[in-house]
Amino acid sequence: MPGLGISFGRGGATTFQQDLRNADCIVIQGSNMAECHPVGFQWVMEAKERGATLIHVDPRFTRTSAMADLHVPIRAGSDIAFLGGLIHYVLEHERYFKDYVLHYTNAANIIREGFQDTEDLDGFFSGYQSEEGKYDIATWQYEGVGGTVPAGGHKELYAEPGAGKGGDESGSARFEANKDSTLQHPRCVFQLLKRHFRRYTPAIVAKVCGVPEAQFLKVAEALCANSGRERTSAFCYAVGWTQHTVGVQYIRTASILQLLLGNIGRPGGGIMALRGHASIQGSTDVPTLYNLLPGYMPMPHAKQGLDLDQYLEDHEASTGWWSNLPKYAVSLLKAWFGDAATKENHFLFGHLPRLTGNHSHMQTVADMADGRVKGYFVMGENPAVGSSHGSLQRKGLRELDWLVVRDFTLIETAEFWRRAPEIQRGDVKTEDIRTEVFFFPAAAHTEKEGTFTNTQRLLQWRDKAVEPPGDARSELHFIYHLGRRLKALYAGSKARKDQPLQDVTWDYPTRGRAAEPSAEAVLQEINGYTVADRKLVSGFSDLKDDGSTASGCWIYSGCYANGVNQTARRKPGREQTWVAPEWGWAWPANRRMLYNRASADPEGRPWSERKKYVWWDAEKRRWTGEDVPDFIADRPPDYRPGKDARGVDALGGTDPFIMQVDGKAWLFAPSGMMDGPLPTHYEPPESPVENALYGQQCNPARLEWRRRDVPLHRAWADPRYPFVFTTYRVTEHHTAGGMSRWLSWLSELQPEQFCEVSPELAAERGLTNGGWATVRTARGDLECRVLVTERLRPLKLNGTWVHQIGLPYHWGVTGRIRASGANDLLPLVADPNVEIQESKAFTGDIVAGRHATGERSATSAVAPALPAGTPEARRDSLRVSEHAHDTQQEKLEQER
Amino acid sequence: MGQKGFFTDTTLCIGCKACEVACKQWNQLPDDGFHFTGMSYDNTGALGSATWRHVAFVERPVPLQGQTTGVGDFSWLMMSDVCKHCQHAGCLEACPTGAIIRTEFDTVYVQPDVCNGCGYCVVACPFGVISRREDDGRAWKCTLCYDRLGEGMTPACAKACPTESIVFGDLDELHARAENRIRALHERGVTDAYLYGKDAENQPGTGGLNAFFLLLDKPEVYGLPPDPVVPTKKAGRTWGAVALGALGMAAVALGSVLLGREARP
Amino acid sequence: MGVLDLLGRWPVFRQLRKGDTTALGDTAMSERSRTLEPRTVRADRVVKSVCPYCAVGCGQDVYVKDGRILDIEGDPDSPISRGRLCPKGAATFQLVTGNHRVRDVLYRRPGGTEWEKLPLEQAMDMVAERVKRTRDATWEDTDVNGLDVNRTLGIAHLGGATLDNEENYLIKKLFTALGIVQVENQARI
Amino acid sequence: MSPPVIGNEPTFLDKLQRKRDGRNVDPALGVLSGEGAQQRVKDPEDPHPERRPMPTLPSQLATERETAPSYYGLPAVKEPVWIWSVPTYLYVGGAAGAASLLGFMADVAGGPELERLGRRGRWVGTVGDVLSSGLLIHDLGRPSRFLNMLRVFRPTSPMSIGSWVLATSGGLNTLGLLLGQRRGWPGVVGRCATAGAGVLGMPLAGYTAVLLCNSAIPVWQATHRTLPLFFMSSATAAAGSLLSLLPHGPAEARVLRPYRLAGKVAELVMGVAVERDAARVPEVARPLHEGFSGTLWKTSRVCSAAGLVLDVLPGRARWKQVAADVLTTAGALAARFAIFHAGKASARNPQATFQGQRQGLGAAEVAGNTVASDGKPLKFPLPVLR
Repeated sequence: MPGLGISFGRGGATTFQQDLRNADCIVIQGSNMAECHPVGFQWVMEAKERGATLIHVDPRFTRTSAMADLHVPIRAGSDIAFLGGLIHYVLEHERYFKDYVLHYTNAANIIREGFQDTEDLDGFFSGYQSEEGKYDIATWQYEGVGGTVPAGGHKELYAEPGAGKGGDESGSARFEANKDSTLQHPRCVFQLLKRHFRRYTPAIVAKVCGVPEAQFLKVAEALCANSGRERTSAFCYAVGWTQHTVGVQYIRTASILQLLLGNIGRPGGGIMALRGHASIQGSTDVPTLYNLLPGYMPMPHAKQGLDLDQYLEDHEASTGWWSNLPKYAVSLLKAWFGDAATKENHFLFGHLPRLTGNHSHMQTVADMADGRVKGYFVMGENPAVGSSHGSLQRKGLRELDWLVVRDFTLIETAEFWRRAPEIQRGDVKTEDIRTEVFFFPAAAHTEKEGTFTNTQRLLQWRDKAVEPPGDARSELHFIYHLGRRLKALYAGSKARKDQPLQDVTWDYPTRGRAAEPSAEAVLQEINGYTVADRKLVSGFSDLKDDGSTASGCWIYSGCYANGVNQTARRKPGREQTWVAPEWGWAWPANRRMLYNRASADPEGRPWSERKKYVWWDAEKRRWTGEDVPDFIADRPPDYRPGKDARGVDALGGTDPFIMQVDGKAWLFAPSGMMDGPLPTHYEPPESPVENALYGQQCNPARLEWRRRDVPLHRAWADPRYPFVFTTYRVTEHHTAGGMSRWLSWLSELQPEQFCEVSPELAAERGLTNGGWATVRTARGDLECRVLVTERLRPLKLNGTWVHQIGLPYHWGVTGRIRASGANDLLPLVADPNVEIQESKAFTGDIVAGRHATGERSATSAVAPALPAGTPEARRDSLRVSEHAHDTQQEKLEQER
Repeated sequence: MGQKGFFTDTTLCIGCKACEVACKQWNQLPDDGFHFTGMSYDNTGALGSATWRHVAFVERPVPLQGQTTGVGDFSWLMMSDVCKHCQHAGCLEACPTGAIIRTEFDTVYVQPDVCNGCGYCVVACPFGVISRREDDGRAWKCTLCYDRLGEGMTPACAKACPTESIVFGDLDELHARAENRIRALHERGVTDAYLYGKDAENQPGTGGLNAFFLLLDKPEVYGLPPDPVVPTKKAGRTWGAVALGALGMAAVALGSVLLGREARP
Repeated sequence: MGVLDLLGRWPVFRQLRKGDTTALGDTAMSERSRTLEPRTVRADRVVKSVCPYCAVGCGQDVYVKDGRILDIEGDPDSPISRGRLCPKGAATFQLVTGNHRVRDVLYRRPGGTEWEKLPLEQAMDMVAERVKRTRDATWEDTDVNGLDVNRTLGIAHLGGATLDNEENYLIKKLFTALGIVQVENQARI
Repeated sequence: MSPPVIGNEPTFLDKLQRKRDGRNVDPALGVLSGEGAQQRVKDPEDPHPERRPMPTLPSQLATERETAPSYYGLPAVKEPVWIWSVPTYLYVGGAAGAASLLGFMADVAGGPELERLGRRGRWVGTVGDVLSSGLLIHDLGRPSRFLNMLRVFRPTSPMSIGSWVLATSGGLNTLGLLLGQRRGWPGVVGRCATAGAGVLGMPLAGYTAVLLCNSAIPVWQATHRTLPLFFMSSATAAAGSLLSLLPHGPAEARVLRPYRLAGKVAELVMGVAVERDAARVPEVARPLHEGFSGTLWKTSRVCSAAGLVLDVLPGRARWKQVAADVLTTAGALAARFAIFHAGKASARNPQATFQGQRQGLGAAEVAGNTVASDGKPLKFPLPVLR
């Protein structure tokens, strides 16, 4: 969640679901909360019953819209223009929360003189390196501050060389020196913001998003009227925002808006990131992500002479919470390599493998298809259905030497060698696929113990109810015993490469006949302990950088405080305050609402009685309130750091965003973002229209895999693919279907793949309700049932009508109910910050009738030829030196 | 024990179908086949022997009061339908075996160990709720979780409902709640809202429903009858006709015999 | 057990005795109905759990009897879900007890057209052996620029986001120690 | 030429799931003991094979909103699940009842000449009762539980009353047959039994109509005042024709002719009355005119009319009499099937329910209410809400 991480400091929802009930206005955008999080939606309904205005901005009229006071249909992929329009409105009409903005954000900071905005460069910021398609961010920095201002969120910690404390020697005062508290300086963030969004007028919103001005103004008015001292508004989003080539910037835009309105860190405010899986937040906190170490520490990149000191030097912030990085990094290494890790050997930092670029699953699948990856572990995941460009995914699987799939049942990824569209069509023969496949049955959540981290950063422990059937085992069992075997296999090796495996601590107690490792022991290691006496630490403040403590994930430190499994706490909600602090355990330090220092004014008093949450108790000289204060508990509001204050001491009494180097929320992101310090509207790689704002059509920093087996349509107005498609989920199913398509009680509720079209499009294409249609892109085709409904309407964009088609993506070729998967239609393009696929906006065609002849598959994608005389449509403007991408493509083609 | 029932407030229903699944889960009912219906998001269709809760989805070209939407004059209504547990229940009164009974909670319960599948309840229900499963041979419908009520547990559907669209409780409390809700909605300008089947005054034909509803459009739009009547209300007249017929039959039979004797040559 | 007892079980007799002219109520009740109780009262224990579907994090109560699951429903204690569940959460019983669940380790040999069953231990040995073979064959001490990388790009991992934190932790720990960097997760999708 | 459907050939997993009972729970993992767990699923195939996707735009039905709103045109009440044996029973039971009655009357008032007619009436009654029970048991979903029909006596249920009537009638008829000719007290008992059976013959002929009318099926409910009369007159005609078809002497013929003719005339008249009763709401009467049931109904009317005409035509040829009686029997049988299928069709048509009720055939008919449950006037079409 770098969108939130960069803006506020932590990559997690700023608030918790129950708090939504305190909102006076809730905007749900990029999420279909009622359908995808029905139980969480109860808090929205409760807010509504208390009089809150509920706004749903979505391409379709969904079950969420049905509950909304105001539903605004928007073109898929145009949310930045809409949110930017709201920012413009707030600034233009001076509806921002002035005291909040001035004290708690970087609005007053002055940016270096060399900075140029997209307004100046027609869609680019200064520093664009056309050869690499990346930005040099030197000009985005604060004036008078040497080097890069490191962002508190995660990705950026490594992304910019010198982003750590090495880039700057001075203390906190550096951020105060070049500020204009009148917000008038032409290069102060506030003015830059104003200028940047100057053209995001209601008229432009109408033109780009297809939202009539009156509707847009209604949203703007509702939002402004319900923000301020007395009132707060909340935003809820989900993958409708993240799965775009500019996904992180979507969230940045909302963050900026919420900061301007003063809604972060306050009850009923915030940005609620709604995650789709039981522990998707946990999967980034304790990451199985290539670029992160546990607790949002960066994986080391290959670099000359990189050792622990250099790593810390690069990533440690001189001010703010990240100044503690050495404690957390060393504790992690101690947790992993145990006694072998000593101060002398740099705690075996050298054991960590190094990155040399993008190793995300997007890149991996491309490498796999090219035969560079030999072995693949897939655990509880179904890329053959759930990931973009399914046929390429399966092509990748075919090129492997071996594949291990762990799941409940034989999902598409396990059966790709005989149950795939291309096999059915006869393009590929089962006998020709050399991949060796191991299928391991997995234990269900009732058959193992452990924690999930839910969407509000809450860890909840589950007890084991029953034994798994047959040879089904937990992933914990699998990975532990695999590790044990590998350690044995490598036991005698003297090779340097095998040292890390020999050194890694791997002695977890096991239980029962199946020798199931103890999840509690693992959680205790994650919590951390003092090395000398193995005493569990009570939180991350106990961690040291001298090797005397170990902790597997510093942000989770405290989950086993006092030797008690805090995540297993189950004090009934009705016996607690509405915040329910004794149910489970939330990171960090059981704080339920982040940045809650901002719920009080600079003097530490609640902004209003109605929105009271955390405040300064002058008598006890402590912060107190409903929640654990997200602040240094005894730092008074009037504390001002000394000129040379370093580390956490550099955070002043009015710096609620303690993870940030400057303690402020970032309206403008001097670092951390790969595609610009401010969000900018770019069209999706495939769009029905030309970018109405800039000469640059698409995000210039987007990730695009230019390969023959990843064909893209024209950038806009492709006559072969005239319609906008958006994919989504429905209540009755779960993601790629592995947990729903086999269940008859769910399958009967949504038994077939369908698409949703407007009556107008149905008439145009001769589609009948309940009948069949075939959907096509250059990547593949798909037959589905048709639902004709007024819940989808064509939008008028800049004078032309654009049809949008909705396509749920739950189905696959195995299971109780079957269809080919909708993600087969997607291209392989991604956001540059987080490498998340674009699946919410792409173009395609729809025709009546059942499946086409099946002439297309991943191996032989043949798109129809463009009609002669179709004008050129460039994704990147001519300002980008022409050959940059082309040579890259040539190189790729040659490699193939 | 008191009278128990459901108040289903359709203005709060998000159409998630949790009630349908929670019901199937608790009662361990079989699926109803995998068929795409094209009827909005309703692939269940109707209440049946294996579907005791059914969520209806109504797409209508009429705006919803208090809602503004960019898709034009349109709104989407959802309603979780269930056995009404009528005060005068057609199925109960029709059942010849005593399989269907009124319980101490004033609900209507089919005893599966008694039912012999005569099928009479199926035609006697004015709401088309109860139905016979052919391969099982017995009639089935919502039990209002009779098994759970005894232990003081909430019925599965009401417990699962994420938005309190389905509320379970004592009938008088539900009535008060419903009245308050109607008042609040009317104050908010949702004047279309009304209660369906709250009591005998509202629905004389059934004497009121233990599972009653708050609706926003005509009952027919949700597939509900506008003026349902438990068939027995008309039985008196029908038996009267039988009495008349019996008189006629007897007269004809006696007359013919006498006539035949008279006409003896 | 006399005739009277037998007769007493005949509801018509009860009707006569009680003067119940309609037989709509408890006179028509069977013994089963009279003693009906929810199956959860027979549970050996109620295990506190969390719904495995989306990230709302609804509490679940799992009722267990003799090592088998009787029922799974919402946990009213949870301050987040207050006992409520969505259709997926409500179907959890079928998810974990369904006959779609495979019990055996299955193996498909290169070019094979069918699954074969494998003993778990043997399969684990085989996977470990393959990891070692691939790792040894694709190991990079340094990259093309001569920088230390200590890794293999020959093996990749993709995990679902329904894995426990503890599982993710061990995956990251082991694979990092093995020099596998392509460790990825649903979180990115 | 169907296109390749992806993934239709069975796999390992499909085989695993072959034993589909709609719950698919592995008994080793989960316990099936819920209330519905005992619901037997023999056929793993789809219980609703006839269900097809609805081709219209969901909200297009809304164009019918003002005149004929419904939920996607789906039925508002459930279709009867009964099979052929029920309408057959309607005929058999009716004829048996009427025959018992005639037999009893012949016994009481006929004198020795009509003794044979009396016995025959009892015989037909007894056989009819036994056959009726068989037909009814055949229709039960759980035939082994047929005795449960006498588990309670529920006066609210015509079927309960009917079951007791049928059982008693059958018993009495049998007793009458067995003991009627004996001397002494057994004979008295037998004759009392005959009398009882004869009296019960009347409700037996009529209650079946109550059974149908006492339902939510619009066309049945709408004819609740006339259908019993129709059934009873038809039973009379049927019994008369049936007895006439059996070999009989001139004395019996003298009784049977007026009996038969009265029944036939009454049946035709009551048939018209039933139609008029239903015609109060055109949607309700529709299945008597249209479709399979309409054809059956028309056929039955034609047969009955022809049976009557042929009967009253001069001439004493045996074939003519046989033809007339066969036609009447066919007419009576067809009428039962017509009414039965009209009920099915009526149940399928939601407008029969909705419009019937909006036009006063619902509770308003007995309760006198003037507004529907939505608080709007019953009268339809409604003014638009809002």
